[in-house]
Amino acid sequence: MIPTEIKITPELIASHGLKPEEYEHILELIGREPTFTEFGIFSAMWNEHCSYKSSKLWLRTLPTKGPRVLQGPGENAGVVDIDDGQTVVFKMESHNHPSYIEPYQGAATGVGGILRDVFTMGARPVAAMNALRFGMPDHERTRHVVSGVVAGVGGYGNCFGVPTVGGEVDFHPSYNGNCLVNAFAAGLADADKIFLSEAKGVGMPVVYLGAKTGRDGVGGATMASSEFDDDSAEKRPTVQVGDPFSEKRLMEATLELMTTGAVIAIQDMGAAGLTCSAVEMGAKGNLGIDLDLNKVPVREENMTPYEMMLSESQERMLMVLHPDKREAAEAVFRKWELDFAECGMTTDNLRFRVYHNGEKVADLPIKKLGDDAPEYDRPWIETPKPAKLDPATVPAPADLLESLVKMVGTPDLSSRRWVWEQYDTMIQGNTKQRPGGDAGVIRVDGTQKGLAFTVDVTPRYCKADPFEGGKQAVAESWRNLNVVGAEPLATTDNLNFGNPEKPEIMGQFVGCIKGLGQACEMLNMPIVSGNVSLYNETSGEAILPTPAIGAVGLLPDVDMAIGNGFVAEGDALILVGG
Amino acid sequence: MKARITVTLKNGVLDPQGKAIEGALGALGFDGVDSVRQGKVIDIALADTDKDTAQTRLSDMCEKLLANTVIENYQIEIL
Amino acid sequence: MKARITVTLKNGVLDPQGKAIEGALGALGFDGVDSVRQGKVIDIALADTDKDTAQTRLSDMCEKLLANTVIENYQIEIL
Amino acid sequence: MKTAILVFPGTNREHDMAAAVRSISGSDPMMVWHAETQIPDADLIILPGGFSYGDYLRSGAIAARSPIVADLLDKAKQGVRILGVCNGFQILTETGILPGALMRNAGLHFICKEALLRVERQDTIFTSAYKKNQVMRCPVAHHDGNYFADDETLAMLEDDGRVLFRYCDANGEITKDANINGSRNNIAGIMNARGTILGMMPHPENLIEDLHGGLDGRGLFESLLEKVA
Ligand SMILES: Nc1ncnc2c1ncn2[C@@H]1O[C@H](COP(=O)(O)OP(=O)(O)O)[C@@H](O)[C@H]1O
Repeated sequence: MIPTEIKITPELIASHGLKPEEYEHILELIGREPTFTEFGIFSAMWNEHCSYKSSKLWLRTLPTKGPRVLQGPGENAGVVDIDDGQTVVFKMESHNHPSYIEPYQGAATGVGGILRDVFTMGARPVAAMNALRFGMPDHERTRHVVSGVVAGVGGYGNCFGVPTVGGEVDFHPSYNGNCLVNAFAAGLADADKIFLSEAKGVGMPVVYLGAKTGRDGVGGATMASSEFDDDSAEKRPTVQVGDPFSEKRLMEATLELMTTGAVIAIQDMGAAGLTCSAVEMGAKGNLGIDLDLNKVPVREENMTPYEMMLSESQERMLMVLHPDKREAAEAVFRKWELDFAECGMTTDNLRFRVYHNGEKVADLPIKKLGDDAPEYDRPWIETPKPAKLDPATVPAPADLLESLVKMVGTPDLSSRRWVWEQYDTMIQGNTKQRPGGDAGVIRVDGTQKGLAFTVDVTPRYCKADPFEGGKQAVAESWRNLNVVGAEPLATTDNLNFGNPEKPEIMGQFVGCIKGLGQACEMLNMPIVSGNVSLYNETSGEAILPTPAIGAVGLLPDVDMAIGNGFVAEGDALILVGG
Repeated sequence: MKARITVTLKNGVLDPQGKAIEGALGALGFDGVDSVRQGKVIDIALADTDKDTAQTRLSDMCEKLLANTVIENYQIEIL
Repeated sequence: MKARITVTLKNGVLDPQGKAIEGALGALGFDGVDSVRQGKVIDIALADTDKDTAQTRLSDMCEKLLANTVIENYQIEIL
Repeated sequence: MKTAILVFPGTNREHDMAAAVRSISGSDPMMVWHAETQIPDADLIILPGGFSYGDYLRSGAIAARSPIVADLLDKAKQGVRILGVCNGFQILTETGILPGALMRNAGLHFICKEALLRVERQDTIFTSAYKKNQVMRCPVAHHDGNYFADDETLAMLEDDGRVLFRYCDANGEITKDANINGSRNNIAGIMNARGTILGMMPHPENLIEDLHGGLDGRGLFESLLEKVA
């Protein structure tokens, strides 16, 4: 029925990150060999990044509910009530691998991705943070990675126009060949104006908005697609280039469109853009989706359906719109000079059908693409507890002052000013506490309320004892919110680990999850969104377990926020806690 | 010795600058502009006197610093 | 028709990017680099078929948008 | 006092600017989209900060060719007060309304921090609320703030007293260290010959209330909005 242009070989399966038994499962599900395009769609939906196949089981154990939680994990970002009908919408996401390959663009597009997650929900971004982990300062690549990543984070966020109010920077040899770039963003929306990805209604137009689709990031597939490549003299780069200017217009257009009542469902295109966004909208709404790829705005000639379905081009959205609001929607798109196209329709047959040049190139059961994705209970072994260190065996420093000076000068404790002075920290005019405090604080525009933001984790604690390290990361972020005077509300996490197929690594993952879950439960800070990044390894060496915690707190009166500088001479210093 | 290095984006890499310029030219009434791509030139004055060593050193400079070979191509021209 | 426009800083205009590259090349151990100046290339594909009209249109584009003649010179090359 | 704020695709400090105008004048500014051809009657036109057109090609270059700019040029000739901040300053130089150009910061990095400015004159519509030679705090947030003009232009600006703000140290000295972005003569802001138009890189609108940690930016708006106590 559908022509299979390319033979699916074991090598092709492996290069798409699928296991032979996963491919067998695909054959069973659809009862035939998939077309190459279908195969690409499966590989996108079933990779670790989209399907969370190694982590899902454990993520379900996390506390995600609370009286203030309006939307927990499962949408583009979590939504938390901040009184008066207002909400804060936030999430954190990693862009580790791309940032190591091309630090500037990798970090920039990471920031772009997280901002999109937030405004896709109908929220205007008001604060950003970034947690960065690099190799040792004397490692040959570190300088290049640090300067590129910081410039990329700044380059995107500054142009887009969101203040960066906090973050982390750490150095450790385990990140020498695998830096971490975790970006956080938060936005504000009214509680009754949150937009979700669930499609509703049969025969509704599916509309594409934003940048044109190129071959960006069609990566795991370079080998396969190079067979189509005319100018194979030049190996196609798979790096995505960020365009913050397009993103800014995309946000303004999206938020403006939402006020017209045209939007039924909306989903940003992240990794495996068209595939994931279309399948998710349809599956959530128990609807099928038909896509006509000839309608999709493209940047390059002769793109194959496979390439279009897997493209990771940035600054794109897919939405289901009310047919009778077409004109209003078009006016908004034109005003913001964005490409758009009606490229599909919702159906009642629960199929995901893709057409190209009049041919059907994919016809798959939409629910199964997501629901039947593999899920693993990976074997894990508990990290052995390190032997207790006897303080008596550690010699006291000879000169305390000298030790202090030395510590202050270490890469991990030195000032981060060089980093955050490259970020716009005061745009929007609501920043109360810029980076340099324990938590960033902003005013909720037009009110007296304040929001506090922090991101924390100490990976070496997690390495020594994942459970305690997980707890500690949550406790520290909770304290950081407390000390600025905020009531901790909720958290988002970014779980960065090595290869989960190794039981020791999976043990770190499980330990950290249990620890941070318990701490969030006890401290009443449910986890409302998050992201998992696995396989952070170089030549078999894993990074330190790094479950970054982003936490958000509320201040009833932003003027009551407390800074961390000494205020006057002669003030008493009090040590609290034990 | 003087050299000019031209650094351009590889085919297929998004060029937001080029796209914006294309749009602006259209808005200014210049029609028939089919595509615009922006790149860099770097003009270098070198103490070298031998063309071959200069050429080798320059491509070394490009690989190490001047071009981002993940997304860019470069071209060396000794003037 | 394809054209390349090269936009360079005028003599006497300080070039922070060029200076930074010069410094970085030195730090990488490339000696004998006497000066570095950075400029832009803009590659344009035009629908025009006549060289002369293309030339006129291109210099018009440069004057109106592509170069800031307060600080920059431009050069047009039809390929 | 009627104020109009011009908004280009990529402008991102229009709300900060509107908040400042509102806070000091008590009335809402009009927001004017770049695709309009006519700026509504206003006593003050503001070009706010941002990255119009992504700052692609050159900062402010593409915005300076927007439809609205023809009318801006007319209004400038008529003597309407115009304030361009950051990207607004870059657009004013790109249109030729103000001389010179803003180049990449000498350190090549984006800089966001509080700078110190010396107010060079008090007898202007922009600075009447300050004292001459006052040192004021003012945030900066830019990548391309390195002011350049050729020797002749620079001499003219200096001779005519058109430099209104310079980066300085805490004592008001104009030093190399205080020159955060490499601008010639530490220039942070200049006027047109008639003294009706000001372009400046720093952001006075981001230092106008206690939340910002200072009020030094208010003076500029108070001067302009004629609300000096
Ligand atoms: N990547 C970054 N982006 C923005 N701010 C940062 C970044 N890294 C560190 N900071 C800020 O610098 C300050 C010091 O950081 P850090 O030493 O990690 O603080 P702490 O140990 O108190 O959490 C904090 O205010 C933090 O928010």
